[in-house]
Amino acid sequence: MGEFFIILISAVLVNNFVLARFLGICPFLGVSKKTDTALGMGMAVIFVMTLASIFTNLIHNLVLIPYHLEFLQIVTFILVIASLVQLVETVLRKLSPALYHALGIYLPLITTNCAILGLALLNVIKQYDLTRCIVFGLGAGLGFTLALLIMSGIRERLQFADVPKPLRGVPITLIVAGLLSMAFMGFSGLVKM
Amino acid sequence: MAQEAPAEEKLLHVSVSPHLRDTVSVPKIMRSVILALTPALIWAVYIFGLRALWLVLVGMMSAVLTEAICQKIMGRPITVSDGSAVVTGMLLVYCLPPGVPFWMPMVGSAFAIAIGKQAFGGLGHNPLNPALLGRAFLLASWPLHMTTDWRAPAMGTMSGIDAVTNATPLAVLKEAHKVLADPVSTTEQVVQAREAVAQLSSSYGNLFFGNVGGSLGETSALLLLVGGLYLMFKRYIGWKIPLTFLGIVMILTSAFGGADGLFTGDALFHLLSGGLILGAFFMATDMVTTPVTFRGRLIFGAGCGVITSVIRLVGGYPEGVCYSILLMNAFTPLIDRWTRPKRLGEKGLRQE
Amino acid sequence: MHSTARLVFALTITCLGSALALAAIHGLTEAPIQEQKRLATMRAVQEALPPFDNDPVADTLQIILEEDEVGAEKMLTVYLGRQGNTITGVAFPVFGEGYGGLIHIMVGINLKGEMSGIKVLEHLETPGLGAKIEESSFTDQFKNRSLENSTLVNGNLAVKKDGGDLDALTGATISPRGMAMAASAGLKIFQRHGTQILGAPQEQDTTMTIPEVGALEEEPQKATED
Amino acid sequence: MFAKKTFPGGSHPPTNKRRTQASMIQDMPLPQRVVIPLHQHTGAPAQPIVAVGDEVKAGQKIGEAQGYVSVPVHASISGKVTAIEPHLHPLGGQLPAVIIEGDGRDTWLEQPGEARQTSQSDSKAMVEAIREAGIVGLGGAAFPTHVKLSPPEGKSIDTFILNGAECEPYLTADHRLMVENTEEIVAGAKIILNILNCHRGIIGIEANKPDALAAMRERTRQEKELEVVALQVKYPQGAEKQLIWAITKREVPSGGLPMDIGCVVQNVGTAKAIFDAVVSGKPLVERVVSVTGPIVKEPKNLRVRIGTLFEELIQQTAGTVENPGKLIMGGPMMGLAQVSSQVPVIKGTSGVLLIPTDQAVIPEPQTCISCARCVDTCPMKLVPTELGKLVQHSLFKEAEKLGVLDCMECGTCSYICPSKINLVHLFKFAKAKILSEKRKK
Amino acid sequence: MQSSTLLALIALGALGLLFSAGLAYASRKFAVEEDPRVIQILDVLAGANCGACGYPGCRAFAEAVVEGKAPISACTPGGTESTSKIAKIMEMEAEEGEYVPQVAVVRCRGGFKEARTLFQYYGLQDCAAAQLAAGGSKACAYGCLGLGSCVRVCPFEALTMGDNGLPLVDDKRCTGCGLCVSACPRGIIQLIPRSAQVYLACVSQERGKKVKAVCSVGCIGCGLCSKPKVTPSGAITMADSLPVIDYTKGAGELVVAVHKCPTNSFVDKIVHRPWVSIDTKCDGCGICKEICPVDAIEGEQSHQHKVITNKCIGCGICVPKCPLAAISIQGALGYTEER
Amino acid sequence: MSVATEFTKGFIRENPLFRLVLGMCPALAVTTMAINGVAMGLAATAVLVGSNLVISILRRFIPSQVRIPVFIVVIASFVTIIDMVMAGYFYELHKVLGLFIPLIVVNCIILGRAEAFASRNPILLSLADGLGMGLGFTLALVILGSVREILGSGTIFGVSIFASGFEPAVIMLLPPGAFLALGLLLGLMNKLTKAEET
Ligand SMILES: Cc1cc2nc3c(=O)[nH]c(=O)nc-3n(C[C@H](O)[C@H](O)[C@H](O)COP(=O)(O)O)c2cc1C
Ligand SMILES: Cc1cc2nc3c(=O)[nH]c(=O)nc-3n(C[C@H](O)[C@H](O)[C@H](O)COP(=O)(O)O)c2cc1C
Ligand SMILES: Cc1cc2nc3c(=O)[nH]c(=O)nc-3n(C[C@H](O)[C@H](O)[C@H](O)COP(=O)(O)O)c2cc1C
Ligand SMILES: Cc1cc2nc3c(=O)[nH]c(=O)nc-3n(C[C@H](O)[C@H](O)[C@H](O)CO)c2cc1C
Ligand code: SF4
Ligand code: SF4
Ligand code: SF4
Ligand code: SF4
Ligand code: FES
Repeated sequence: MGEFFIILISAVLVNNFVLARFLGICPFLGVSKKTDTALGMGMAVIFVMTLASIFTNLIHNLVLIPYHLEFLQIVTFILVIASLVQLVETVLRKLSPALYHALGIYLPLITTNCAILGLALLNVIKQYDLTRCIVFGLGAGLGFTLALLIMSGIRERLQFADVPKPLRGVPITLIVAGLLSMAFMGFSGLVKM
Repeated sequence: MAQEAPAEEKLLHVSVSPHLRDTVSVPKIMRSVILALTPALIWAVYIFGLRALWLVLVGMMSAVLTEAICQKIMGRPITVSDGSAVVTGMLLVYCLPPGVPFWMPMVGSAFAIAIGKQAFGGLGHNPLNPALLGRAFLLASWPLHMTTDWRAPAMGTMSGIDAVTNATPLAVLKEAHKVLADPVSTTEQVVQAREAVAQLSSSYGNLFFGNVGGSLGETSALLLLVGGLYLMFKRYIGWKIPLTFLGIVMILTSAFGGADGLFTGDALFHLLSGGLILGAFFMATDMVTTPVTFRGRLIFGAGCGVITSVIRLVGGYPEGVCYSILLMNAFTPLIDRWTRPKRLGEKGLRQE
Repeated sequence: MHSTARLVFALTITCLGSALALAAIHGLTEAPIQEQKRLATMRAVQEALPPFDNDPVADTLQIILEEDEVGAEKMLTVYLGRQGNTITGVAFPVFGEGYGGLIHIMVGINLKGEMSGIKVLEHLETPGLGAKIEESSFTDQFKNRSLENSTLVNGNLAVKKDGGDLDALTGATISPRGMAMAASAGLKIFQRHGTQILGAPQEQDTTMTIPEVGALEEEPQKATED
Repeated sequence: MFAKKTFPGGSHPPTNKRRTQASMIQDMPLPQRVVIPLHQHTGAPAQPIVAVGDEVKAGQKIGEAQGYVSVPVHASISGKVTAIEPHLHPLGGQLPAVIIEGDGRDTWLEQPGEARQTSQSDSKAMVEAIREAGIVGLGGAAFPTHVKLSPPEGKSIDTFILNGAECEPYLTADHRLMVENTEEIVAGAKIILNILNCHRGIIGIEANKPDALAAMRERTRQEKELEVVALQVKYPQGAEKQLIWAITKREVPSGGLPMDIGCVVQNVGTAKAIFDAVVSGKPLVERVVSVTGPIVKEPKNLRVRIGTLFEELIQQTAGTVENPGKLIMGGPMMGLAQVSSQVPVIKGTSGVLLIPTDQAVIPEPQTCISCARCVDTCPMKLVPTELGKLVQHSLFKEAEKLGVLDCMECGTCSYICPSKINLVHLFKFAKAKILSEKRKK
Repeated sequence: MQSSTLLALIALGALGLLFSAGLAYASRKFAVEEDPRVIQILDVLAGANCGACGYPGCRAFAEAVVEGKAPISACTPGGTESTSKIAKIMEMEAEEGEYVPQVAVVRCRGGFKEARTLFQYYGLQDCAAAQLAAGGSKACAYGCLGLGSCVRVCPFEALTMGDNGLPLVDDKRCTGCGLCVSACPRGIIQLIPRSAQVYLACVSQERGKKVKAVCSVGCIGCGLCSKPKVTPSGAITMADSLPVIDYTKGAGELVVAVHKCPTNSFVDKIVHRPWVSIDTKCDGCGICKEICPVDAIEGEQSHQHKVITNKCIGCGICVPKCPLAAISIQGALGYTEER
Repeated sequence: MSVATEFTKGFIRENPLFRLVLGMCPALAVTTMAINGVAMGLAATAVLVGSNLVISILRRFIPSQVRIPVFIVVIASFVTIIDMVMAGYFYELHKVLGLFIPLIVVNCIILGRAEAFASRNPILLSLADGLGMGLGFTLALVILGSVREILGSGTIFGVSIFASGFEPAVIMLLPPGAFLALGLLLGLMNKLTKAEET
């Protein structure tokens, strides 16, 4: 239990995917303009991250390792992730339009989000078993959501700020990310991984 | 046209109500903050020597200058006279070790103002506390100076040159606790550590009056408290954030801060050391970066308290005030959004 | 239905093409990759071990540590250094807890139980501060230390601040502490398993492979110089 | 004796009432000429029923109400109608007005007192009399009183509140009225209770008017249905929703009316006017106006005929020590700045306030520093800082969602803001924008 | 080695087969109908699903474009190519009716100097908001308040506030989008055809006396400009004591109105008008002298007439009237562009 | 649309990092040193060129419904190849770039170019586009890497450039420094290009 907690805290706070590991920056910049969107995206990411963690772990342990096909890792992982996301999206779109509008519309964005593939690869590097993969995926998703929410809150406020022209848009968003990342350094040393 | 000019003067003024304005203004608030911070500065000069004064002045000047330059570059009116940059510079230097080289407050203030404040459009627009950003920047950039340039208090020497490096009380405590918590520590070490803790605990007086090592402006809890209460009396700061902040830290440190189980921690010690008072009264209350709603401010203060305690008790730094405030600053827009008060009459609306 | 078939066909064909290409390239690069990995280990081992003339990367021993032993993988790979046929020292990876995370080092120990050298493999310490543990000016002080000839605190090597005799880095005590813990772990493991390790069977194949890549050519010289 | 009641939020601008609170109301000499606008109340303006050249008597109806939410207008002096044309109006711009040149005789259509008295048991007739007398709320909004006194079927009123708060700085007209016309006010209140078939009447008075409190308490000692309550001195204690909250702890629903929660609030002046109308049959042709301000030589409370120009009122107070920088109808917090002193007193004129130039200049707004003083003080519990930013960026829809329409423009937030942001102006602007959008739809 | 290749082929091929079949099945089974344009737009987008547009994915962006909620240029990876293609897709039905290019004009000339002010205004620097303070500080209830609400809404920076407190339109930048028109609380800005040369710079419907009292350049509704002598084709008619210009009629003669207007209320957008000259064919019949609205022709009967060049306004009315075709136009129109 | 313009547009006008703001993760993660920027940039370029080439060739045969999966597989294959080659021949660099080599797969630039350009344009143009974009990306990474290296270590391409008195700001090597440096660089770019326009 303790170890799971440590994995979780580490993924959410100490080694936050966005602010400390640089994974998923593109959607982080793109979808953090509004809190509502950020929340939807965050939920979708948590969902997909957990799923992807499970599926890639299975593929890795059931197919790649037994047949010594580790060199197909990247191709299979991305294929699994892309198909998984698209499948979920298609099904959701038809079966639950409400859920689709809350989560599904964010799904395409996630396919090419390096945080998901990064997560799958980190799982392999860290040699996590299935349970740890799930916890790690969940933590990573939560961490991503946290960063996204904070950023969206600040950006909503920045809408009213008198930001100098050349810095408007992406530059100031990056600066905020930098400052947030600095603040998140406060968590360093909280857990050692 | 010739008759227009004199006629113009007689024209009445017209504006939308109200026609009265309170006398409180931003420069006035800032001046009061500077005033409230001054006793601590005098004390700093007394125990760390004139160097403390020069450091503060350098930080303030650099802040003001950076602000003016930034505004000049952006072609905006120069508003250094509102005093907010002075406060930023002052507070930044207050949380630096007294032995840092002079270029550090300079660079720190410049970063605080240029990136922490003017990049967002100046006073009122910055999402995070500039002074604390400056400190976090310095800490991350030159950790060596920031963690070793301590000075032992050297009462009234004024020169302060011969003062020696001395760890802050919190660092000592953290060290000791590590030893106590470590099952492989030798008895000798344990005894030493206990002694250190005991010595710290007996030093409330020193902590309160400021006869200890530490950051430049944070040593004397008493003088900071005087300043903070003055601001509170003037109603420039509220009671909610300081009270919840201090309260939560006291509760958590007393519950989990002891080596001998629950509720053996020394809450008073935590309260009086490590810039908690400075942070709670002067930094967590910076209005620009804190929530505006009633419940929001309670949550903000509580959040600061929790994060400070967590960092102090289990984190990598001996001291957590700076980061806790920055982190809660980051949450401020969300807090504001989620704690918006119910309008008068909104209840009835819902029912219908 | 026709379009669906085409669709399936297109993706499958691409996958097959990809598999073919990857398998081919994999076949070509597998050997160099293994060699690179070997060389990387070799470089670390070289720095740690006393002079040797065998191929320690190929000349390894697996030992299984007991539950109470800390600071290393439970399945520990020990690299043996020999001169002629006699073992001159051993090297194996250990770790300690630093400021930013675990510090992994390769520790080399000679037959006297003294450290012949250490090499930092991986760490997450702060650049310019804790990261100075990599510098030889810091690591050199571990040379020739053993559990016997150093001041121990709690049975471990320790920095001066904790009562030991290792020099710390300015402003960073935690990283050196981690190093001390790792080194101590290595020495203790050797203490316990030394006989088991030294009793290792005589090298089976004396026809060791001489490292071929140029980068390595200077280093054995340097190693022998020491 | 009683815990002083109040509401959350609010502010304490200097009250500046000392100069006028102790002096008796004086009757303003009969004006030579009056300008009586046809639009003096909330709702449709009246239509003139006299022609240029007609002789009129004081109290004679000269404008007929148009529709239900509207009241007639009466001549306030006797004389001759010389013009019916647009004239400067205190609410801004030029609006149609009947101009009467006085004959100096002040002959009344029916002498007050001898006119028909309305039976106090027939509430329909009393409401009709109130409407015929042209009575509107004298507390500020000038809303036709008969509308407020006719709750629709199914809504019963259990609490009637008489508003004697007079929280606006400088103004003391209601204060003096309560001290000097206690009898009529109480009688008026009883008529209102009667009309509403309500048995609980509460008179709320700010604690800084001890003489008014004492007089009212003294007078109502025998009245079972009336109770006097001392209110904390705080702006805007007299605002309807705040007053109701302070006294009954009920919240008027957003967008709703006091009667939705069983309350009706009337100003003390309105009560007296109701007494005059019902008991003496006298229409609303005069009211008490505080003429005051730092530069006024002899500030006074004057009983003034409707239609008298501000200019004459100012002369009555011996003029000013310097040229006024700002001329305000009403108090400094909610009053309307005037373009010129050539505007007439209307039914809603509670004060004429003159401010010197140096105090009239509104300071340049700076950026909001999120100090939250406005949030803490907003009596409607809005978040003015956020609303202000939304409006500044033309995000009217969002502002509406956050309740900008609930803002009562009390001015507390603008007053308190250290950055001197013109919050109220922003909200008025936003409200105008939103309402005009709505009207379009 | 071979077995590894074979395994790779099998594994990846199987995965590919599985997923493509699954997706094909799902896309059939769970198909949802949608606007064909969404698909079209999806086709021209970069398709990276990168979120750079601020929408969660390409499809969401395409849908937003179709609904008119998103700017068509937001897809940065697709670059200008995508943008122009989207524009084409979206325009298909937008192109209807004949489009007359338009440009904004400010129909008020009562700046600080010309129009009287009622009071000193303090408060929001916005025209619509300023009207809340006693109805605006201009004595003229129709005049420009000069606080530049229009300037701020113009997305093309075509408006600037002049020194005199009146906005100026930069014809080159104005696209005729009309945003300023709806921003002005006083309805002072109007869109007129780009080709129009003259407009009336006053919207006051007051009678002459009242206008005179508040503004020195306001239109007093005298009706001179609508007289047949000035505008024979009837391009100007009077309504509520304000002239109305019909831009479809006799454009050239409007310049006469400019010069005849006693209050100078018209604005001529042309800086250099042409002028006429009379050549030796002239036999001095005097017809031109008779009809010239500005008396720019002089000469005695039966002698060659002369044009007083600095009086001629280039309206060209005389040209067709000359029986001997002795009058010719000199010079060309010079637009106000080099302001 | 000449080959030359397709080639050069990626340098400044449509620079993937500074202008299109894509591929942020590797850009931020690996640029602690200029040399890493070069390596990462070239790796991405190689993938970009390869995938653009293959996709341009295949463009007529790929049904649109499986366009994206096919592209991804192609790209992933190239990435794997680069990964293996780097591991085999540039071991140290491979170790430094670590996780971010495989992550080139999901770098939005690559898929974006495949979709937006290669799948619609002939081979030569696609090659030029890929090479130009890749080099533009590399250029941007080198600039970012240089800034961070100079301020964070006091060196450039490993060569020390300051006198001994300079104390480098460690933060530039840490995550916050990456964000801040890129943000300010972008701001600077905006400012400079704005100045050019007017
Ligand atoms: C940003 C930052 C980075 C740090 N990095 C390290 C580090 O890499 N290694 C280390 O031992 N301590 C590091 N420290 C911790 C402090 O230097 C710490 O105070 C010191 O190690 C405690 O040792 P002392 O006993 O010498 O004070 C860092 C501190 C900060 C603020
Ligand atoms: C459109 C409108 C309709 C109203 N209708 C009623 C009503 O039917 N009954 C009532 O008691 N008050 C009514 N009121 C009066 C309000 O409750 C309130 O007393 C009035 O606006 C004056 O309040 P104030 O002086 O606080 O602004 C109405 C007000 C408005 C603006
Ligand atoms: C901010 C504010 C302050 C007010 N202050 C008073 C006041 O002091 N006295 C008063 O009688 N009415 C005051 N009013 C008006 C009341 O809300 C309410 O309209 C009035 O008491 C109703 O009575 P009436 O219809 O007889 O005028 C105030 C309104 C507002 C919005
Ligand atoms: C009570 C109070 C506390 C303040 N605290 C800070 C502070 O912690 N840091 C800072 O940079 N400025 C502080 N300021 C100054 C000012 O608010 C600050 O420069 C703004 O954050 C800049 O937008 C404070 C001002 C007041 C009135
Ligand atoms: S004016 Fe409106 S927003 Fe401001 S305090 Fe009053 S009710 Fe609140
Ligand atoms: S009082 Fe003024 S400065 Fe303070 S939060 Fe409100 S609007 Fe902002
Ligand atoms: S807003 Fe539109 S119509 Fe008005 S000036 Fe600008 S471009 Fe022209
Ligand atoms: S034209 Fe209209 S919007 Fe523009 S400044 Fe004049 S009044 Fe304001
Ligand atoms: S590179 Fe785009 S999300 Fe990481």
